[in-house]
Amino acid sequence: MIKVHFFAALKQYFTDSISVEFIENETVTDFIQRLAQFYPDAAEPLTKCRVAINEEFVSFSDTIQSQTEVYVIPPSSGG
Amino acid sequence: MIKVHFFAALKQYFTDSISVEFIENETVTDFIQRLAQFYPDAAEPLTKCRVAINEEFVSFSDTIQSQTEVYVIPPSSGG
Amino acid sequence: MQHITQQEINVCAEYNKAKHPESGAIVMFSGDVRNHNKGQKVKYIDYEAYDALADKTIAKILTEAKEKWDLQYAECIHRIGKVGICETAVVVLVSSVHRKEAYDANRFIIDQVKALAPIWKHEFFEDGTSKWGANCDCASEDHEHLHHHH
Amino acid sequence: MQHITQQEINVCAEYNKAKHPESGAIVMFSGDVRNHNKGQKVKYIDYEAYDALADKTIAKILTEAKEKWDLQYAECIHRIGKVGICETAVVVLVSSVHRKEAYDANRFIIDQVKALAPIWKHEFFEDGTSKWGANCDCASEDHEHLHHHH
Repeated sequence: MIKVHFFAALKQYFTDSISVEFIENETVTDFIQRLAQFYPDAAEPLTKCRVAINEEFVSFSDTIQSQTEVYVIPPSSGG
Repeated sequence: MIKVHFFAALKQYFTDSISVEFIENETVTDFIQRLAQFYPDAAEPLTKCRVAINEEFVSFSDTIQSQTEVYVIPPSSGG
Repeated sequence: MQHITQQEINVCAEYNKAKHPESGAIVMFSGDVRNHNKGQKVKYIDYEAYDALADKTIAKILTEAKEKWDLQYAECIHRIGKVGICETAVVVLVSSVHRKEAYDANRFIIDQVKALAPIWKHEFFEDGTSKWGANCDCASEDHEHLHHHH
Repeated sequence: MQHITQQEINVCAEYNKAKHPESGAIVMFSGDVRNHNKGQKVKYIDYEAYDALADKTIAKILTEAKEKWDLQYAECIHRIGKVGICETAVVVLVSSVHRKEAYDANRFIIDQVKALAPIWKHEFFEDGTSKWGANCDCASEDHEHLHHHH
């Protein structure tokens, strides 16, 4: 399983965090698309998100490892 | 007579203020040149100065009236 | 956690830390909560952050600013939680020998923090609605989700 | 005399005056006396002004800034007399809805004040010499008069 954390507006769809199945060799892009399929209303906001793992932003072509916690990061709106 | 006030580095040549003769129809440019002739060492710094009368900067082509106080304003170096 | 705080930001104390005998210029930016946004009356903003990553992101931006410009001091602190009107949500302080660097670096830091740090504003309006914010230097229409609180 | 003072500038108090419920951005510039200039060790600066005209000149510059940008607040105060290292010689405060105007207006004000306000710095150095200053954003050689104090 992979634990996925959500912030800001995305919590409205997913709550703070959910657990999803681990899929071998899944890229960040594919992972985001899988989330969008679970919750189609979130598909559009998800396209604007970045992903962080281990407190670092990762690239969309990276593959997601088992046992990692994934943080889905909507566009910043601080300040 | 015209009272002339000096600031900053120019006080080294002229002290804080001096009185000079009034000359009919003298422009600000001519007036500054007259000051430069009194104190040739000050000629070069005087070329960089602006002139104020009645708390307003005046143009070099203005003529100086009798009984006015003239303020010779070196380039600003505040801040 | 150096750059993210739940406390009120003591702007004067932060300014005093920026004082440096070699610096001729200090530029400070204070990003405050204002009482209006896009025609709506704002009551307060509740800021959420992914604290650990926001902190690291701000630290990186400050390091980058110090590499780009010769600065004696650079700091940015962002407050999270409920921030009232006129209160400071974020402060940026930069000290340098001449003022040009201080202005440029200060602006760079706040632009980067707003663009990159995982911090989100949740605006609460006088009419009882609320909205998760997008940074609105863009003039485009608002894509954000609007929902009522009961 | 609103913009020229012989007292120490209370920067925090000036910052607090800039707070405005409609403002999302406050930019503050603090021009401080630094301990070095062009390779010389500075002990302090003694500022002289043609007070009345300096005050009027700064007031005009602030009015011009408010005409060019939509600002909730704009202020500039210049201290005269002896100002020590790290002390503030001049402060500029600007508040606006968005940050771009605040940065641009703040920079405009200090640039104009430095260029136009009849205020002069007299630098006193550690080696006992002193010099009437020119503003040195220019990279050119120094045309100023250097003389010893006895």
